[in-house]
Amino acid sequence: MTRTLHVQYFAILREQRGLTDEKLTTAAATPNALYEELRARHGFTLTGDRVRAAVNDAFVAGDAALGEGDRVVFIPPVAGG
Amino acid sequence: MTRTLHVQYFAILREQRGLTDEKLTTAAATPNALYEELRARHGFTLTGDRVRAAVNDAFVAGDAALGEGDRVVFIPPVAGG
Amino acid sequence: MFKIAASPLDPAALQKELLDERAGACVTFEGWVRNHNEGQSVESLEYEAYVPLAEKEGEKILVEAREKFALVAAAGVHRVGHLRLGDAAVWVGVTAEHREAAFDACRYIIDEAKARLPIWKREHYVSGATAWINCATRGDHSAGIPPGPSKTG
Amino acid sequence: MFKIAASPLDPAALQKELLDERAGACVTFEGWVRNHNEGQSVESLEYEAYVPLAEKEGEKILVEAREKFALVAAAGVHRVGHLRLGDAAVWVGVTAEHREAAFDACRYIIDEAKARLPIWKREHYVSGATAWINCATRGDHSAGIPPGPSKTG
Repeated sequence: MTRTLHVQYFAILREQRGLTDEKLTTAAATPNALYEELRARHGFTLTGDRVRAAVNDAFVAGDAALGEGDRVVFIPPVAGG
Repeated sequence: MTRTLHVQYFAILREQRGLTDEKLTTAAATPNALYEELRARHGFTLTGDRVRAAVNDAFVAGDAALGEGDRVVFIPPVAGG
Repeated sequence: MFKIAASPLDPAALQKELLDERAGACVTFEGWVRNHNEGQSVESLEYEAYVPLAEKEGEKILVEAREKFALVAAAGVHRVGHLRLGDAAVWVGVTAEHREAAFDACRYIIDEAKARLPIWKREHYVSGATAWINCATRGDHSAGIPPGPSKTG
Repeated sequence: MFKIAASPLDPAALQKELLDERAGACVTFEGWVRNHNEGQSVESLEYEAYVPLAEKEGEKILVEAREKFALVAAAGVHRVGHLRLGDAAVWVGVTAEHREAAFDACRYIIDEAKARLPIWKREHYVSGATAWINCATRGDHSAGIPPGPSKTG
């Protein structure tokens, strides 16, 4: 089973992906699985344990279920303030 | 032995004395003694233990020695801020 | 520098004087005239200061703060005169490389200033009564004078 | 209200919105861009935010502060974009009847905001190098990227 997702990139991930956002179709069922897929494809330097996930503008666990059409954001270590 | 002092009054003491400052000649040798003298004369409501003393714009102990020409201020409980 | 001011405080101008490229954190405290104290409705108040000693003691508190905490700068101003609701009675501003020192120092300065500066406050109540704060004595109670603590924060 | 702002912060205007006759204390925190971090000379920096989630999480932090401390009001703003030395990166303002709650809440809000808001910072050094703060990984060391903590206070 696959789903189509909208992925948005920020900061170091945006630079390493070379895009601010993209639509993609994936078999990944969770944010963790999706991040490993994208990391392998694009060579992200941050390992999965250093990245949090948000779906539809809310923080979610890395093993949450992804649904058709979800907007997914991976959040590198923050540095506000 | 007597000395001539300049006494300045603030806040509740200024109101109860009815003056902002005065020159006076006294036999009191310390701020404590002077306060008791003035309290008896003018009916100050604050007891001596609630009043601090300053001489020549510096805090002093109540039993410090007063000198000729000193400027003396009695400091009621403060309430800044 | 610690100053006693007879005219309204201008926090923006005061803070601008603290600007420094070495500072990463700026913490300010303002004490505002509240509309109530110890259950009484306050209409306005007066502050009176023994100015030379208040400025000297205020400066001493700033020096102590610079000794105790890793600061870039610290300053304070206290109003005297007649203040209305919402007016700023006191301003303290502190800068430091890091925020922990700035918070600790700002709190130290305002705590010490409230306890040590020769400044007095008379509250004017909506009822028409007035009271010199912290100066109540036995016998005053019949006049309804509250023995309460300071009215700003 | 917690906002992400793309233009310079105006602390005086932000603080004015907090005015309230029930408040006796106002504590503010500002984070300023410092000229150095972890031994490197900083020339400027950029902040980037995931705006909807940053504002939502910031608001959540303000709600937590109002639950934990006896506040009258609390607000915060974080800059995004290109900032120069001395610019304000973040502002937090808190009012309360009493100063203890205002200090504690202001500190809580900035601590939580730094730890939780999805905001990222890239430093530009005098040397010409740049680095995304907190995002260094093994292998970056050859590029001299510091793994250091945040650069404002």
